[in-house]
Amino acid sequence: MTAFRILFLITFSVALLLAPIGQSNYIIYILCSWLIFSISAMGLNLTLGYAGQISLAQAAFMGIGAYVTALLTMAGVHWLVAVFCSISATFLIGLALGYPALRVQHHFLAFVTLAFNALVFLVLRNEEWLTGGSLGLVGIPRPVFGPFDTMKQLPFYYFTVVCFLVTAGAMAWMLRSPWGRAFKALRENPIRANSLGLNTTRMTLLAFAIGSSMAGLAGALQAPLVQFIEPGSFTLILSLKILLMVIVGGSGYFFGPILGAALVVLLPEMLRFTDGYYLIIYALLVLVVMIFSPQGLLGLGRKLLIAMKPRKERGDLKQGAQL
Amino acid sequence: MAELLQILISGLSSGAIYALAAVGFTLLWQASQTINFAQGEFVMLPAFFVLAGMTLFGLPLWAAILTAFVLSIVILGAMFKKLVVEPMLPHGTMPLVIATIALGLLMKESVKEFYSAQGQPFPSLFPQHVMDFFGASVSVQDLCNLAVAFAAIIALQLFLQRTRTGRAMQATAQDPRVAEILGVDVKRMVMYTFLINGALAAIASILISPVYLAKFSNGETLGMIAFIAAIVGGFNQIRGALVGGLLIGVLDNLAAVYISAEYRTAIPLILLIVIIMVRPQGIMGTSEGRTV
Amino acid sequence: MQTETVLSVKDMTKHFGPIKAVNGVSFEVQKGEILGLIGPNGSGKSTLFNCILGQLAPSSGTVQINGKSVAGAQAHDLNRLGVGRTFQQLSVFPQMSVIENIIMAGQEHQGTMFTRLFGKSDAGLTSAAEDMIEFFRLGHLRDEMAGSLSYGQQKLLDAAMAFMAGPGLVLLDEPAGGVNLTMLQYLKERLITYNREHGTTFVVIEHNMEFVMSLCTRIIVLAEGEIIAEGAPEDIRANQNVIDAYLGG
Amino acid sequence: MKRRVFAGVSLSVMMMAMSAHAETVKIANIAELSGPGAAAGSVWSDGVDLAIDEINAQGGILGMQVDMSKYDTQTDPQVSRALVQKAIDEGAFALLGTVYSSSTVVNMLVAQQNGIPQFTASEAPSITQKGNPYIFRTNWGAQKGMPKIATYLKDQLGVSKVAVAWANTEFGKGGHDSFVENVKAAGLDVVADVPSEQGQADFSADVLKIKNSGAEAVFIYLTQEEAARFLMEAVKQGLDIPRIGDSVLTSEKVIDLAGPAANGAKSHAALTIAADDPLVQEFAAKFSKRFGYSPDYNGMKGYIGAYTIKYGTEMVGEVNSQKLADVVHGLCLDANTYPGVLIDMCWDDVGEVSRQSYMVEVKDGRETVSEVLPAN
Repeated sequence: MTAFRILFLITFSVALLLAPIGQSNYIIYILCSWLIFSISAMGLNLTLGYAGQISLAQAAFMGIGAYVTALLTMAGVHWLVAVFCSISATFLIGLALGYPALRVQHHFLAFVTLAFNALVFLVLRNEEWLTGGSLGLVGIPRPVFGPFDTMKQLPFYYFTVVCFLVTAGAMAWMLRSPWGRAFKALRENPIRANSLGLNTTRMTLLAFAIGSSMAGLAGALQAPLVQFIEPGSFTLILSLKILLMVIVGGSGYFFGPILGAALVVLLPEMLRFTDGYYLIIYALLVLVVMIFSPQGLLGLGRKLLIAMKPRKERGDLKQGAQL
Repeated sequence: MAELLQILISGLSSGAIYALAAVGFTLLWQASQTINFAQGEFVMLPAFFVLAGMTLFGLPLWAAILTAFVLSIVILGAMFKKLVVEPMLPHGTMPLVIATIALGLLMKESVKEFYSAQGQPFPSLFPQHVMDFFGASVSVQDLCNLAVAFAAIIALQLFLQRTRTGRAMQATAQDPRVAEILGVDVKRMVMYTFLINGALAAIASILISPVYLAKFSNGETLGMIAFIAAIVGGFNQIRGALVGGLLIGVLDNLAAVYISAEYRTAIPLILLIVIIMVRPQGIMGTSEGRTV
Repeated sequence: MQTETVLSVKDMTKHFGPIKAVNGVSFEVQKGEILGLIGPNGSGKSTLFNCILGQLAPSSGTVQINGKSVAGAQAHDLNRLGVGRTFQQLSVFPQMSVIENIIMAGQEHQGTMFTRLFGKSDAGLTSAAEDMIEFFRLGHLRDEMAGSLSYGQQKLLDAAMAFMAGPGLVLLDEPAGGVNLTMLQYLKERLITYNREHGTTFVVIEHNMEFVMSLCTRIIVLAEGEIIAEGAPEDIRANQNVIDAYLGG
Repeated sequence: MKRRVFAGVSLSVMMMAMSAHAETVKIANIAELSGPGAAAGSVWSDGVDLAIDEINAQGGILGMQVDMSKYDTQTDPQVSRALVQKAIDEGAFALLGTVYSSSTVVNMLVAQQNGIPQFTASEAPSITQKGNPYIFRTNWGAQKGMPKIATYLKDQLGVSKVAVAWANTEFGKGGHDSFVENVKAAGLDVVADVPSEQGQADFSADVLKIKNSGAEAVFIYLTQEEAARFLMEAVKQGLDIPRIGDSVLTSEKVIDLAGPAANGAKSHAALTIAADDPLVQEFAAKFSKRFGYSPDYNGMKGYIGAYTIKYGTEMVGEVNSQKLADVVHGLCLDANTYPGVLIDMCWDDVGEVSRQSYMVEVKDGRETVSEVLPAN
C-alpha cells in the first residue's frame, strides 16, 4: 500500500465522519442512503467486476434483507440478530439460485436473476399475511445499542458509517487474500484460471452469494433508515440502478461502486434545477459516459493518470524485442 | 370450451405482437451480442411518431404511419447502431447493457416530457367488428394483428433463408470472422439487422397501440415480456422467438383464468427459470455448444 | 531411465458429425519424457489435446493419468492431479503483475478454500514465485503488469505458470508459435533444464519442426486423426510417410 | 406541453420579482412528476400551480406572496420521504402532496415528526386511520365512498352478485378491500375478484372471468389507461352488465381513451368537472385555458389543497404550522364564501373529508351527473 493510498483512506474516513456536521436532516438522510447503496453496489461489484457475472437481482436481495430485518425487529428481535438472519438468508438464497444457473452457462445468471427479481416482487406483494402486501410495512424501529439510540438522523448516520466501514474493511481483506486474487483471475481469464486448479464454478458462485449477502446487509440498513418498506421499492428498476452505480463508477475498482452510488443518489439532486428534464439529462449523461469511457469514471481517471505520468524507461523493452 | 377458445384466441393475438418484439431482440443478440434493454421502448416510440405526425403536422393516418416507419428505421435502426452500439461494441456486453437501459429511460422520459404523460388513444387500422366464433368473441382487429405479425415474421424468415443478403446476414450472426473470410460485408449485415429491428418495432407498435393505447411507460411491461419470450423460445432462433411470444401470450391468459390472477406474471418467469435449467438453448433453439 | 507411465491414451476417438477428427489414437508417455505431437493442419492434434484435457468429451476412448482414469474430470481437477498446461493463445492475467500471475498459479494448491481466505495474502508463495520467475529470467519484470510484457515474455510467463504448482506432467500447446528465434532458443533451453532438474514429463504440440526435433525425446506424427509414425526425432525426419503427409502426398 | 413550460418560466420570473420586496410564505408541493405516477401527479401539480398563481395575483396569503417549491418524487416512496424532509428543511410551513398512497403513508411520518400539516391527494383508507394529526385529505378516502356504492348496487340496481376488477397496487388494494367489506355488509355476493397488474395491457382473461362468473354488475377500480383497456375488452367480449367505478372510470381521460366503449359506464364521483356548478365550471375553464387540456379530479384536488392552506392560514392570522393543523381539524368551508374549495367541504378530527358526491354516467362520450348524493 502506497503512502498516497493510506493518506487517501484517512482523508476519506475523516470526511465521512465530518460530512454530516451542520447539515440538514435531508442531507444526512441522503448521505445514509448513499452509504447503504454503496454497500449494495460493492456487493454487485464483487459479482460483476471481479467474478464477471451479471446479476440483476441485487434489488431483490436488498428486499429480502429489508423484509427479514423489518419483520424480526418489529417482532422485538434486536437488529444485530436480525441483520445476521438477513445476511445468512440472502447468502443461502444466492447459493441456491446461482448454482443451477452457473452450472448451465455463464451468461444465464443474468436471465435467471432477472426473473428472480420479478418473482420476489410478486411474492412480497401477494403474501399479505407475511409482508403486508402492496401497502408495505410501516414503523420499523431503529436499533438501540445500550445508551446509543439511532432514532435521530445523526446517530443513525454514524451507525451506517460503522456498518459501511466494517463491510468495506471485510471486503478489502477478502480482496487482498488469495480469494481476491482468484476473483481477479476469474475476471481476467477464467479458462486459464481453471487450468491452474481454480474451481471456477464454485468461486463464481461464492462471489455471487457473497455479493448477494451484501445486498442483504444493505436492505437490513435501509429498513430502519426509511422505517417503511414496500414491494415496489425492490423492483427490477432498482437492480438496474445498482448495476448503473457499479458500471458508471467503474466495475472492478474498489472505489468504483462507492463513486457510482454517490452519482446515482446525488445526481438527480444536483440536476433538480432543470425541472422536469433532469431524467432526460441524467440518461444522456450515462450514455455519454458509456460511449467515452466504458470502464466507468475510475477507468477514465486511471487512463488520464497514465497518460499524464512521465513514461518510465523500461530497459527490458529493448531486451524483449531482441528475445 | 368457449372459455378455453377465448383464452387461446386472445392469447395468440397478444402473443403475436410479443413475438415481433422478441424477434427483434433475438436478431440484435445474434448480430452483435446486444441485449437491448430498450426494446420495450422501441415498441412504444413509433406510435408516438404516428401521433405526432397527425396532431402536430396534420398528416393523414397513412402518411403518418409511413413517416413513423421511416423514422423508426432511421432512429431506432441506423442511429441506434451508429451512435450507441458501434462505439461500445469493442468493450464487451456490460457498457452496452447500461447504455441501452439509459437509452430506454431517455426515450420514455422524452415522450413523457415532450408529448404527454398520459395515455393517448390510437387509431386502429382495422375494423373493430367482433365476430362470434364457437362462443368466443374474435375481433377483426385480433385476426389482422395475428396475420400481419405472422406475415412479417415469415417474410423475415424467407428473406434470411432465400436471399443472398439474408444468408450473408445469417453467416454474420453465426460467426462474423468466418463470414468476413467468405467475403461478407459484416458491418453492413449488422446494420441491416438493426434496420430490420427498427421496422419490426414500428410494426409491433402500430398493431399494439389501438388496443394497448399509446403511453410513455408501455415499454416497461412489453420489454420484459419480449425478453422472456426470446429466451424461452430460444435466444438464437427466429422461430423460437415466435413460439416464445405466442406461448407467453396464451400462458399469461391461462394463468390469469385458471391459476391465480395475482401470480399471472409469475408463470412466464417460472417457465423462464425452468427452461434455463433443463433446456438452456430454449424450446426451439439449438445448443450453442460448450464454450471452452 | 525408469519406466513409469504418466499418461496413457487408449483408443481415443472424436467425431464431429461425419468427420472423424481423432480416430482410435493410443499412446503412452513415460515419466521424464518430452513427447512431441506433430502433424499438418487438421490432423487432429488439437482435438486430441482437448480430449486429454477434458475440454472436449471424446466419442470413445480413455485417458489415464498416473494409472487413474480421468473421465469427466474438469480442468481444475486435472490440475490438482498434477497436470499443468500452456495455451496456444496468450494466456496470462493481463491486469495482474507478473508475480501475482505466478502466485495465482500456485495458490489453489495451498491449504483449503477457507484457510486461503483467512491465511496470508500470498498463500506463503512469494519466495517460491520469485524463484520461478528468476528461473525464467523474468525477475526484473516482477511487478510489471503481465499485459504490458512483450509477446515472448508472456509466453515465458505462461510456461512459468504451468510449472508453478510442481506438476508431474505439462502439456504445452504450440509454445513456439509466434516467438522469435532468439527467444525460441532460450525457451527450449529452459524447458530442457527444467525437465532435467525436476524430471517433469512434457507433451508438446508444435508446428515448428526444428524446435520439436531439438526439444523432444520422442515424436508422434498424426495425420487425418491417426498416428502415422512414432519414434525418435532422427527416425521421424527420415520417415517417408511423414514427408508425404506434410507435402500433401 | 410547451405552454406548461412557458407558464412555469413566467411563474418563476414573477416570483423572483415578487420576492425582492416582500416577506414570503413557503409552501412545498411534493408530487409524482416522473415515473408511473406522472400522469396523475402532473395534473395535481398543475392544479396547485393554478391556485398558487391566483392566490399570488390576489395578494397572497396574509398579504405575503407564496413561495412555492416543487419536488419530484419519481413515484418512489423513499424519494418522496427524503423530499418531504428536504422541503421541511428548506422552510416549508405546509405541504401539498403526494398523490400515490404508497408515498403518502411514508412521507406523512416525516411531516408528523416535524409537525407540518400536509394536504394529500391520496385516497387509501389507511392514511387517516393512523391517528396522524398533521395529515389532511383533499378528497374523501375510498372507504367513505364505498357504502354509497354498495347501497347503489343493492337498492338502485337490485343486484345480488357482483364482480370487482381492481389494480393490484397500493392504489387499488385499499379501495378493493373497502369495497368488498361494504358490499358483503350489504348482503351482496362477490362472485369474481380479479386483480390486475400495473401497466397490464391484456384484459381478456379478466373480462372473461367476470363474464363467466354470473356477476350482475362489475365494480371497476383501475387506473386510467387500465380502466380504458378493460372497458374496450368488455365491449369486445359483450359483457353487458352495469359497469360501476369511482371517479377514474368516468373521467375525461378514460372516455378519451376508450371511445364509445366508455358509454354507459357509471361512477360514484367525488370531484368531477361534469358537476353542474358554476365554481367547478369556472375552474375547468381556467385550467383548460392555461394548460391546454381539461382537468380531472386530481387537478381539482391540487387546486382545493392550495386554497385550503390559504384559507386556514388566514383564519389563524399568522403563518404557523401547528395552528394551521389545529384550525383545519373540524373545519367546514362553504364554497360561496371560500370559492377555492369549489364545493362545500368539511374535515373531521383525523383529516378525513366530507363532501357531497355525484353519480355520473357516460352518455355519448360525455360525463353527465345523474344524481347528487349528500355528504356522509
